[in-house]
Amino acid sequence: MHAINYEAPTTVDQALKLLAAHGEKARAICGGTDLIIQLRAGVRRPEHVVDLKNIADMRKLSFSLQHGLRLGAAVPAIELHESADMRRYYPGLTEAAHLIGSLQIQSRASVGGNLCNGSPAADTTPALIALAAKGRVVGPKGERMVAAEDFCVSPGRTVLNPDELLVDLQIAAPSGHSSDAYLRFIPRNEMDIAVVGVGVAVTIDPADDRCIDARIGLGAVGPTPIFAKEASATLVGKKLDAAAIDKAAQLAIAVSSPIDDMRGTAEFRRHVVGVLTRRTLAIAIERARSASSR
Amino acid sequence: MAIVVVPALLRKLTDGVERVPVTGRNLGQVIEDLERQFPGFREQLVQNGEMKPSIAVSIDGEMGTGGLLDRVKDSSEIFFIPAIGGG
Amino acid sequence: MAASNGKNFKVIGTRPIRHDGVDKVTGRAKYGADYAFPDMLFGKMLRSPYAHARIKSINTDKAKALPGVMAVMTAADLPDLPDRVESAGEAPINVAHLTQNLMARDKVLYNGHALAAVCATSPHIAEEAVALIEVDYEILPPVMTVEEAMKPGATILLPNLRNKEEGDKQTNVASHLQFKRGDVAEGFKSADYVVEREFKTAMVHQGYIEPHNAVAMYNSDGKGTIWCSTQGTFAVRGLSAAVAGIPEQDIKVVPAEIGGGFGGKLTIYLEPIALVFSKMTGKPVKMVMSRADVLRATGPTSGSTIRCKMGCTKDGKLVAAQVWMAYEAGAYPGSPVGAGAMTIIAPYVIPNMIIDAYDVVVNRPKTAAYRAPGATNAAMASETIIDELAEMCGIDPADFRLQNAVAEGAAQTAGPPYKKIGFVETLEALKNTPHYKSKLEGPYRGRGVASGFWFNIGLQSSAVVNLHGDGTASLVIGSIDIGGTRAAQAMVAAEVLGIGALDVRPQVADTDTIGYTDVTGGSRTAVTTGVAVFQAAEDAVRQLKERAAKLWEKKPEEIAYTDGVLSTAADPSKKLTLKEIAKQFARTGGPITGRANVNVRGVGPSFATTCVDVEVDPDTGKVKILRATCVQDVGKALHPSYVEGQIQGGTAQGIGWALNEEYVYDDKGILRNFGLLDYRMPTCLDLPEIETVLVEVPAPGHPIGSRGVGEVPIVPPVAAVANAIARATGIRMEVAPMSPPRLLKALLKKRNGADSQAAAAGR
Amino acid sequence: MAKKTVIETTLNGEVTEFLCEPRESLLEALRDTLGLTGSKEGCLTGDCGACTVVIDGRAACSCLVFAVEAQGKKIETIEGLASREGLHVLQQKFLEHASLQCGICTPGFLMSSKALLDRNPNPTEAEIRYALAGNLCRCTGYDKIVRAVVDAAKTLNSGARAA
Repeated sequence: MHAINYEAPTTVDQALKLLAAHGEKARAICGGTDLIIQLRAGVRRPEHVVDLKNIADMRKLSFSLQHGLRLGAAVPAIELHESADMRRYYPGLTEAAHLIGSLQIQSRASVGGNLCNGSPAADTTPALIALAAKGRVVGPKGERMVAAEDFCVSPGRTVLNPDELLVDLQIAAPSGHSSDAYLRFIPRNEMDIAVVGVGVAVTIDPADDRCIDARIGLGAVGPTPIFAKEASATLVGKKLDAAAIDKAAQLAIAVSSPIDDMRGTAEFRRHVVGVLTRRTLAIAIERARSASSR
Repeated sequence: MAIVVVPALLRKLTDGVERVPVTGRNLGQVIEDLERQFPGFREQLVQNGEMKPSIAVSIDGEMGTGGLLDRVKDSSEIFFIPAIGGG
Repeated sequence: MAASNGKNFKVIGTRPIRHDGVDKVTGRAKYGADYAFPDMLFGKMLRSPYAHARIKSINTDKAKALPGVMAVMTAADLPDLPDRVESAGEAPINVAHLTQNLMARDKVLYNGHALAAVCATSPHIAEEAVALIEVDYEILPPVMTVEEAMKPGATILLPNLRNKEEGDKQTNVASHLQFKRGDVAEGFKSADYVVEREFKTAMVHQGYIEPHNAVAMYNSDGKGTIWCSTQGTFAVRGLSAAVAGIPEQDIKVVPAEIGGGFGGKLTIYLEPIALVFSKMTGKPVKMVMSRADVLRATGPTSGSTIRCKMGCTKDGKLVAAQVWMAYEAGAYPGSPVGAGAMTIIAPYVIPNMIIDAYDVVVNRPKTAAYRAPGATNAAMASETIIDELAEMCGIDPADFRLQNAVAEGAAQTAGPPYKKIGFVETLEALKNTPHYKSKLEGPYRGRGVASGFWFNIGLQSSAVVNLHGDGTASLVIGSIDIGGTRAAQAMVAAEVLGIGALDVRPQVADTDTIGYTDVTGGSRTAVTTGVAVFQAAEDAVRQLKERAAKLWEKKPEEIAYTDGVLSTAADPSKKLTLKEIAKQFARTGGPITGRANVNVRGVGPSFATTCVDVEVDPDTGKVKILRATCVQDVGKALHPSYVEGQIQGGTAQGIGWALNEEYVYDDKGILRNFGLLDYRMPTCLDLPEIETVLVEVPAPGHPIGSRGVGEVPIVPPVAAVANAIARATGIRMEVAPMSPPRLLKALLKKRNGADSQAAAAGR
Repeated sequence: MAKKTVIETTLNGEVTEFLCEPRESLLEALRDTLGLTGSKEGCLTGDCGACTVVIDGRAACSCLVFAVEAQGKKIETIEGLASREGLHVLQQKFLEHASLQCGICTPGFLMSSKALLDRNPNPTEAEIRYALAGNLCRCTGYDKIVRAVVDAAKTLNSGARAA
């Protein structure tokens, strides 16, 4: 690895000052489970590495039914699974976080870092998209909120300017009859990068079992994670029967633009997007129906 | 007399004959006798005075270890086999 | 415990804790990369970014100028060795190819081929310096498959490689072998069912967790020492001497603990480079490969293309087989296609057969041995077709194999007859397992059976047994212990000496301490070195009898030694335990050392039969292994726990090969999956409990009856999984690995085919 | 080259100081600077788990942690697993069940298993297999490793301690 400088600020302001000072030459690090590999491979060559793990604000996970979820960008993925609230109110996002690499990886990697790494195959990003998560981005010019689906712009690149930070992710509390789910396809049963990932969140009207709201996020089937707008919209107002689910799956396939690579062919990915959209919807719908028991 | 079972691709040297009777008390003498009967055999099997490392020899079902000095009986059956390695 | 061969063993067959166990669970065991010396330097290789290119020039000035860089090396710093085949280690090797594989001279022949190296004060600096070496390449077209390589007019990899069969032309075909028996045409005429298919298996890697490593120290007296993780210290000594141009007797190789090999650590990559660097700099030098280096540039095993045709009568008697097989050798000749040819139908009596086998060079890393090299590829073809024939005949797959199985006296593929073997016994044992007797129900579930054969090898071993004053013994051997063979050897010595397994302290010694010993490979270590240990212990016992004879004024022939006690029929009052006589070594002639050196002839071959249950996800093509059982003839298990471990490990590797493991190259011949994220070996979530059944048909000629156990378990699984998938889906897969995209494609093709048929039928 | 910094950490219970360059991994510091070579390098990408250590109670790949990040942390390595009283139950069970062949992956498996049992003393086999999925073993097929962890958990829960 090339020589680097390491800095570990303890406040967001300190971090912003460092990023402003170093500009393009700096790279922020949370868990480092992607960045350190990229540095070794020479894919990224920053002179300064700014570690955000010591910033208390960014290590907080707080949830309430009034204010919803505020997930510090540096919270290790494993802490989601360890939170009863997360498992109960955001099972899909929690599953996605629990699928990132091994437990060794999850004890370091964060959901925020997963998003900022900008990988099209990031497991948590489709789950964030499904939940309409917004990222609080702070920079010298102040603060802006960026929707999860707008965060990535191309493989490895995001909307973050070199002098900006993702401080936390914010998600509304689920209303009574809503829930989420995430499934990915990998050749093995753990440790692989998603060949296809599908995150789904649905809200249903218990009275007639119609869909009030639905959002579908897709991973690894385009240059960035995708918000499947049409696929989501087609469900709204409908009874969530096999036909509706199948329509959504077809539209999810339509919005995918996968590539051939060593992890799977484009043809394979297109087929599996349909399969996983059906399966993930089925799980989310079942959860939403039983969510009334809250 | 001992019998040499000729490997498929060397039968071109023996006009297709598979089993060749030979004389000799050890492998070296047997190969010399083969060479006498079918010129060209020696260079297929021997390289500067030793069995080629790529060829193993089976005499009466035992893999040879003494190279050209391996003993041959009148009743012996001799096979030349590609040497194999394991993992 | 009563041994299957009638002998009664007290230690053999028990399960003592391995002698090197505590060091390994406490992190104290020293592996090659764990060695460090003051003032040590670190070496790194420059590797080719191209699959095939001519090296026009190499400029190392900038690298040399980087602070901390102590030396830079290219092929010019190594002797240019002639094309010469030598037998070093276990298999013959061409030393010119060997040295060019370590350091390319005029051409790079695969992505990752080393062509220069740097030695610096830190691994980071060495890495930075490697990036500063400037190479001018003339890029040549890559030849990636045996089909391309064998085409007339194909790009030639090695100018000196010539085809003697057809008019002495340049070629990529390094060798052609043929095996023939009976009349194949007549044989197929007499067949009621004939199946012919073409199979392809991907290049796969052994996947040992420990990367290759070497630490070398060259002294001003012209003598050098190499510490490394290898399967054969004497092979490292011989091969390194050739490559480095240093006399063999001036090199000592010290065996570090080894973190897996499976055949991949029989040859060398770094050892002579580190030694030459040490000679250049006068300092100790350490070289350790990255995982990417291991995958790109060490020796995986061959991908292959196999056309196999077999026929049987309607009552299930095999009558003919015709095989054409070509294996990727990698950049230099030497694929295991010969072994593939001699194993592909080895388990069966087939009166008429012809097998043509081709060793083909391609722009991929030079292949190395991998657990029963060549046999798994071959079994994927033959065992799939056998299963299909059994299905056609409506005969249970185990019974079909039983009625065609080879037994003592049957001819092997190359001609010689089998001695006592246990193939039939493994099939009968399988039929009695709870697994095979259980019912497998549910959609897209299937059970597959396949069998495998492996020769096992003998070769040379040395052993020394020292008896100590307290009646314990120390055992010195030259065989590297990769999986617990030290414990097995100690148990053999303990059995003969009539003492406890833990009263024998085994030690794997360096090349100056023990006599020549061939590599740990070919499943030979427990068995063949076991013979040396057995004889060395007997030699010690012979001397014990002489000492007792001296004390009791008897002849040595009058002394008996049983269970560690000396006695004589001539005088029942006289008894001496080993502990007691050990105290008297000094006044009866001094210490006792037993020794033996062997070159073992016939060793017992092994057969294994594996049964796998799978469930296929019809929508994704993903295969779940529900249950797996391997039944193997082990002759006589020395330490059953480690025999089971060998079988479970081989089965696991076979399942990985069947499902997801493969080298993926792009159209330019660049390896895409050079890490363990995308070279997908099974994790513990991908495997069920692997059940093992040890069948014990003693190997003739072995003092204990043991057979090699390490390799054969990897032979059946790929075919067994393919057969299970066939039973689950009706699809016969012809490509390994049977990865989700491949299987899904086949599933959809079948479904659509069925639909269009239905449509055609107007339904 | 950036100059070296002093890092203070609690290593296997002992306050420990070491010097490192920012680009050095914790694995390098442990093996090359501190001479604790029990943690192994298998891949340097977090895929094999041979370098697993426990940081503040959680298993982590020391190859994906900068040495400087160890400042103020509590780090446990394989060298600290056994005590004066003897081997840890997991170590004892790995020996009894013949859970290792070449042994290169063993320290990583032991540290992952320890992190698991410290948090979940009574795991199911499925939980064990999930917790060990980040540790590759190429020799054993995992079976004997899983048996050993199951047995170790049973022993710990029965209150018995090995050695």
